[in-house]
Amino acid sequence: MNIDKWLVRKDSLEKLFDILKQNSKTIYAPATKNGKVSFIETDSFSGITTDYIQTTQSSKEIVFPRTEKILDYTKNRDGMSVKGIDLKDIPEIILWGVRPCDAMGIDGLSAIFNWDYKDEIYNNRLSRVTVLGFSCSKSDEYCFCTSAGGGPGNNAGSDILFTQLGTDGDYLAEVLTEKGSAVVLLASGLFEKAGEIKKEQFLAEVPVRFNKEEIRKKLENSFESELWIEHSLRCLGCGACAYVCPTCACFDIQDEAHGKAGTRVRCWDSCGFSLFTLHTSGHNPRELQSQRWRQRIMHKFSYMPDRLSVYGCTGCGRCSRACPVDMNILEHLISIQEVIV
Amino acid sequence: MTLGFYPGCSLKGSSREYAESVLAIAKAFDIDIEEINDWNCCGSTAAHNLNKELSLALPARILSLAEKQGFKEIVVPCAACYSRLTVTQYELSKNPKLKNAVTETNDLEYNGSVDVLNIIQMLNKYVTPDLEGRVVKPFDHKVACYYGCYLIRPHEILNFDREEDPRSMDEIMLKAGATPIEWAFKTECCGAGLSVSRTSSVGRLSGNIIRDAKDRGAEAVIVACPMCHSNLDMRRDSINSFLGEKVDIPVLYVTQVLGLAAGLDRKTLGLHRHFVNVTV
Amino acid sequence: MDDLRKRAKELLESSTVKVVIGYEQGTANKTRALFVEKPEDAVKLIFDSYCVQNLAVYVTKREIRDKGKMAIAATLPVLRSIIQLASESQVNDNNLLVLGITPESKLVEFSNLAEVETFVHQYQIEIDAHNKEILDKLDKMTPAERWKFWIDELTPCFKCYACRAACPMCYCHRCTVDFNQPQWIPVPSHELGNLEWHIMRAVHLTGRCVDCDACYNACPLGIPLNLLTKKMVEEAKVHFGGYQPAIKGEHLMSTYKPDDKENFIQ
Amino acid sequence: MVDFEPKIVAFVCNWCTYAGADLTGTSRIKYASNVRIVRFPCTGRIDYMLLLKAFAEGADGIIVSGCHPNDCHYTSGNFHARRRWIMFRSLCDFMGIDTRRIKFSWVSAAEGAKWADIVNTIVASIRELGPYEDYKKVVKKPVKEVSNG
Amino acid sequence: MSKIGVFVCHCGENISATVDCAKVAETAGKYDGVTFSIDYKYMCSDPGQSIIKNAIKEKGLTGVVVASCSPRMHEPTFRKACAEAGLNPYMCEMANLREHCSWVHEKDDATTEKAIDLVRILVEKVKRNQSLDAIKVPVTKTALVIGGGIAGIQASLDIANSGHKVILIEKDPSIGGHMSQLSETFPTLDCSQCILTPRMVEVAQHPNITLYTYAELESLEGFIGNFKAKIRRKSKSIDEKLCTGCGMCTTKCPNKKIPSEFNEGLGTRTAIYVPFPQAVPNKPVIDRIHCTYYTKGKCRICEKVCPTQAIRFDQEDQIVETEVGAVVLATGFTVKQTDFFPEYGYGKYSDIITGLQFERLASASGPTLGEIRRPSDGKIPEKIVFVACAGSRDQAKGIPYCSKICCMYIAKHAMLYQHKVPGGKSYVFYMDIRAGGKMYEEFVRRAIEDDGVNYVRGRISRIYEKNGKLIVNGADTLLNAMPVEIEADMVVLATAGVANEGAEELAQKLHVSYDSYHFFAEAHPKLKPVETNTAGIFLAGACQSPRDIPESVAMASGAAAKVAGLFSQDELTREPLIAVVNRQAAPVYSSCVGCFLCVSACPYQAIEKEEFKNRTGEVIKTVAKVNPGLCQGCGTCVAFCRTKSIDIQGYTHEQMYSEVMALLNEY
Repeated sequence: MNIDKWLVRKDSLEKLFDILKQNSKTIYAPATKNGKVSFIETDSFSGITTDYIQTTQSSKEIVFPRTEKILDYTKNRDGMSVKGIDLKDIPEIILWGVRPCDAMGIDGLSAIFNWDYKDEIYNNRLSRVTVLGFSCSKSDEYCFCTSAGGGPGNNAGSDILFTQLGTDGDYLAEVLTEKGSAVVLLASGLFEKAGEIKKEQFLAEVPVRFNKEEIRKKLENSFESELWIEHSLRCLGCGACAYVCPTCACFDIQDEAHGKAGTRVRCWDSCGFSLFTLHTSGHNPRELQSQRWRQRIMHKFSYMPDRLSVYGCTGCGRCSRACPVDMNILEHLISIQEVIV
Repeated sequence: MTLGFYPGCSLKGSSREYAESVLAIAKAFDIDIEEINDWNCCGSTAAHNLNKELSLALPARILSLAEKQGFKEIVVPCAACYSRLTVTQYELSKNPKLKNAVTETNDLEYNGSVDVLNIIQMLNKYVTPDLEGRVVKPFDHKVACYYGCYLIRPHEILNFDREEDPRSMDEIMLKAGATPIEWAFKTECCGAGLSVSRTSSVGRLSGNIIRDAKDRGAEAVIVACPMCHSNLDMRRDSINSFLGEKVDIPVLYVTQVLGLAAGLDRKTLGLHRHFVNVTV
Repeated sequence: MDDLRKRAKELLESSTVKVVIGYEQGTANKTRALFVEKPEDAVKLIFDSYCVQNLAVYVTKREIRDKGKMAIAATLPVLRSIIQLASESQVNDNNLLVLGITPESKLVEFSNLAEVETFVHQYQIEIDAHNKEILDKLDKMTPAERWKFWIDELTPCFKCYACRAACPMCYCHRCTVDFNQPQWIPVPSHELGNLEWHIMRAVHLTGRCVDCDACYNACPLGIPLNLLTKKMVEEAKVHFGGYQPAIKGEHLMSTYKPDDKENFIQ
Repeated sequence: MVDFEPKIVAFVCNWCTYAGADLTGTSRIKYASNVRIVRFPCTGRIDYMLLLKAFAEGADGIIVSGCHPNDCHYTSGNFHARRRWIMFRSLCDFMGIDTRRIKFSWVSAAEGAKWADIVNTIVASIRELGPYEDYKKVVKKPVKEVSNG
Repeated sequence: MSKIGVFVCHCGENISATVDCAKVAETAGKYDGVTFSIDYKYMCSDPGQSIIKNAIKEKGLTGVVVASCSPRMHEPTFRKACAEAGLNPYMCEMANLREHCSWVHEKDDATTEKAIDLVRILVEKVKRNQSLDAIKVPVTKTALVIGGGIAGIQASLDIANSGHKVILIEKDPSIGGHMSQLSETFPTLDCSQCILTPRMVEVAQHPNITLYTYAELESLEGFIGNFKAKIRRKSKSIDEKLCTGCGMCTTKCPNKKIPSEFNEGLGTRTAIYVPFPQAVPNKPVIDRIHCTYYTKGKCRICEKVCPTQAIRFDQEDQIVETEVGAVVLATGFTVKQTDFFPEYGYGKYSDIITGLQFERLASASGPTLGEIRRPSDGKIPEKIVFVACAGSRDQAKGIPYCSKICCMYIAKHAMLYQHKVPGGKSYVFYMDIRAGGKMYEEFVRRAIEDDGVNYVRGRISRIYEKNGKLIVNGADTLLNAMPVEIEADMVVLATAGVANEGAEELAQKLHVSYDSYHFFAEAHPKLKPVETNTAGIFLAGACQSPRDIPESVAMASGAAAKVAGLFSQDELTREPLIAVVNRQAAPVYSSCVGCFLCVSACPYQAIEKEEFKNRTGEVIKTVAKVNPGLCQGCGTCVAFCRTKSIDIQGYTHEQMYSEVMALLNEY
């Protein structure tokens, strides 16, 4: 559908929030804990953190939880009785305050969860989520959305994208989908017809630092490069980068057994862990951190575009911010572009 | 470097000759020595039985003053004072809480940075090394070195010399040309605390000491503690009445002997102040 | 720290060591680990108050060890970690040379780990005032309140194991959480899984933790999980007079005293 | 909590407490039937993780018991165990785990009566405390449909 | 897929009276993996056992749970039954329905419920049991006895007489130890030499005993049944084969003023010497420290006078390597010397002597030929004071324990004195009289009542010499601490018995533990008094704590019995319930990271290091390894290991985990 633009008064945002609540929507919005901002189920507008460049964790958890039940089972002499989860139980969720680089990540996730097998649970969750994006007026040294094909005002993935017109200004609301329109209908009073507004001037400056196509090209013949070893020396192999990433979708299936009954759950995993590829035999095809780091970069900038025709990175810079040893992905990508021929 | 000097009460009163001889020696061997300003009682009374904190606060104050005056080490000729000061350093180093309490009471900084020397340690550090050649009149007598209690005890804290049958003073006497005798009363109690209250007991206790010294042919008893001195010297009458005979072996401070050996005149060494005439 | 750069250069030129582990400038005001292998790169070494990462974590990292003899620029916590690692047979004088950086940020080169130990033993492991306050606050709470506090704090944990990765003492090749016969600790990140993981972590670090806060600094979610290990440091003081890493020392939890005191065994 | 029957798991060493419990039997001393004994070679073998598992799987109380100090069949297993318990208990307490629900004790092979008494007292006290709901709540969490941070 | 059989026993009425056995069997039968379940009146009876055997054979059971009495009662019975039916005995577990259930609970559903739970726990465990084979360790049937005192002698003879080889090593030139120094022995006053020397000779002549005197243990490696010992035979500077022990050399040796160790310094000996006339072997050694030839480079008189040219000045120490299956430590003890006592003059008074020195004075073969003469001037003391607890039971001296033998030998000394010096006065200062032992109390009474020894209860504060007398100051606590002063001619201190110099090093060499006083530690204070916590190494005599002759001999025979027991089979079989460190394929080898903290956790020094090398031979990984010969299976290491790399057979992680799971969940 074509984008229709509305104007929402600065002080109407809270009203909008309350209306959505009254319509018994579950709202996840950025809130602060231990000095970190992340998406938390919120009941009051005042609880929302607004002054943040980017949440520590991405919003992917709403559609792809860190841990989710797949089914319950009970063993008995004659075999096994299984009870899957009732998809109807999945709640309707409003995702409030999503940054464009997060919203954009949803494409990546959907690609992964649908390329061969259509993941029912994921798709059902996604269908029940309305994404209210908020453009960026600020950025930091970790941001590189513009190099990753996005931008501070990019509306991909959002159902509505709000852009504040200047500090303390009102909001431009770009309604992009049916889900978006549905929201407008609920609170039509708050949405005023907007004239022609140039939002660009109000957006953060994010300089382009590299060319992802070029990187993709160079990666094709970089598998054996020494660069991986050099780059990954200080990497400790934790999962922080993957777990905050909006597109990382690796998961593990675990059965939590309690006697004859048990639950099968899906939970996050990370290709950064040394055990990720460990075989029972003891052999590990990716036994070195360099190989695991290579896998991470390759997967996002080569394998995904090749197989799913979408890049696995939105330039949100979360992994760099979260890394305990300052593995700055932007830096590494630039050096790949420069070093590899 | 200036050596701090803590006389304590005795050396300003009953045992002036001890102070005089210490200073005389210091002068003779040009040791830069200086009294601690505004010093106070070391608390070597019943204080430590009645109030531990006070008994530590008193010596602590002295040590603080010494620090303030910039002394790295001080000499404490009186064995009792020496014991109190050293014990205090030990206690405070072991117990920060006490240390804080004490520094608060005194309202003076205390770091325990000052080395406390007893007279023997002082002599061994500054005098005996270059004594050779300085001995003009070897003190050629049989002497009984009497150490008493405070110089040695509590041994686990002071750990100076052997707790039984100490030797340090004997060594010095040898250097001074004297012949120290082997005897068994080096650390026997002289009755110190009872000096005033029960002179009769002092007579008995000190008596045993003097008798053994005499029996083994000592011509003089050498001490390093005002208390010992007054008991063995000043209380000689009650001693003799206990012994039932007149024993007139003189009692000298180790510093006085060294002074004599080094040829200092008897007056500067305060020998004229003794009760038992110093005939040697 | 010119003398550090100078020394690093010499060590590499004389190939006394193959790699020098130190700090370099990172993104914005962050600093980060640097592995100098060429003398000319020694100039990249820096040292300032931002250099808090515990570099000892790298001396057990295979990729670094394989380079050959290592030298490491080590602040007090790092030195402590190194001694603990030595006591656990992970490093020795043959594979590690220590360039100490004193709390007064002076460079001291140790000729062997024994010297490092003597140096380290001048300082007691002390919990900083701020955290002490928090610990006291928690002590004053009722167990129920403490329980709530910890469930609230630990629930957000998504088990990225950055705390484990950043801890020099977590050098095991297979952590108990990766042990699956039986599956001691649930793999997924949920309240029970998180609770058990953090209890296990605290237990395994008891008597070994040098209180460097690497785990806390590494946590992307800012969970105060270092309070657990700090508490254990305190408890070790209370019950056993504390501990100091020591190369040949008696390890707190693998030894005992017949007169260990407790008041709860009936 | 009238009809509440506490589930008590007992981790005991083979040489003292297990034998002590045998003696309780041969002496026909009656005690509450809520307790289930798991037999270990020595208290030194008892893994704190198992205590946590017991709570996670729904135990309301735990008994850990072995030889008195100096009586260990392996001379020092119980000394090692004691040290671990001291620290582990402190940790549990610090995390708000209800340490009233874990009873540590020394029961020798001769203390049949003491064993009965230990069991009865903890069963009584757990009846007072009720089921260990706090822990059970935590355990139930993973089966929530969505678990977000 | 496991096939478990569950066999529920009624034990007559003992179980079935309160537990519904049929229901237990029925419920168990429904469990996953249980293919057979039955209840029966007496499972331990022959028919009961055949039910099990048949089921194993017919149903091809892979595991058995017998729900009956305590495994401490019948586990061997049922495991044997299983083995007879061809099932590995360690695939059989027992649920304790009697002692832990039916006997202690009332008859109701809860009790039956519990019984069911107990069975379920074991079913889940046995599913995870592994077939285990008893551990077999070969045994070298030779014992190494260290120390040739009475304990070592007794142990050697007992082992040798039970038909096994013994290597006895003694650091001194002769065996005999302290006992050979003693004059008479309490409480019978028979002559020590007279009863000891025959034993010494027997040792020398016994075909099963190899005696190395003047020899010390260099090192000991290995484990029970399989030790490798290195023994250093110090050079005696003579050819023992040629030497006839004629004694020419010793009589002619010019260097005669060397204080004799055997006489505790009260007599002298020559540089080439035999420590005492009855020495075994009765052949001299050259003491190179004092020998004029070794010190000054000339003399060699002994060489000239030796009729058989047996002197070998250039002889060197010799290292003997040998394999032994067991070790008996009998290195004995030593006593504090008088210089240990400041208050008694730091040993500067020659007439203050130790009890051992008094023994030499009293001994007919001693320096005074048995006359009590004081060392300083040979005068016969008219007044003698014996001081008990000299150092012993004295915190301040760091010896808080009782030396145990003093009370008795002081009574003996005083008695001997009274017998040898008619009219002499003897005083004994004591704290308590500890005369526990057959005829001991009577002996002390005799000293007091018949021989008129003055026993004064109190301690001696100081002793000093004056006019040739020793002034002994003390207090009589029975006369409300009245000061006592005795002018004695001689004082005998019953100085504390302490561990030998170097006992600590020896203990570390052997990996046996020692107490804070450096006495060797027994494996269990009550039940394993002669074992150490290192399997195959045993203790005899005073090296474990001061003890008298009868005790030492008894202990030695005890240790010998243990050795004989160990040597009674060619292989030693042990329960396979021991710890194992996991192994995996290269390059991992094991999940163990080699922190070796388990080493200090192990009470048995059973954990060793294993190195894995790559092709070029360089070590790429070092991990822990449990020595099955030493491990006793306590599992202390298992609970301690962070990576869970150690597991213990019979109580594995999986087994214990599944027991807890089974106990609290539905199955």
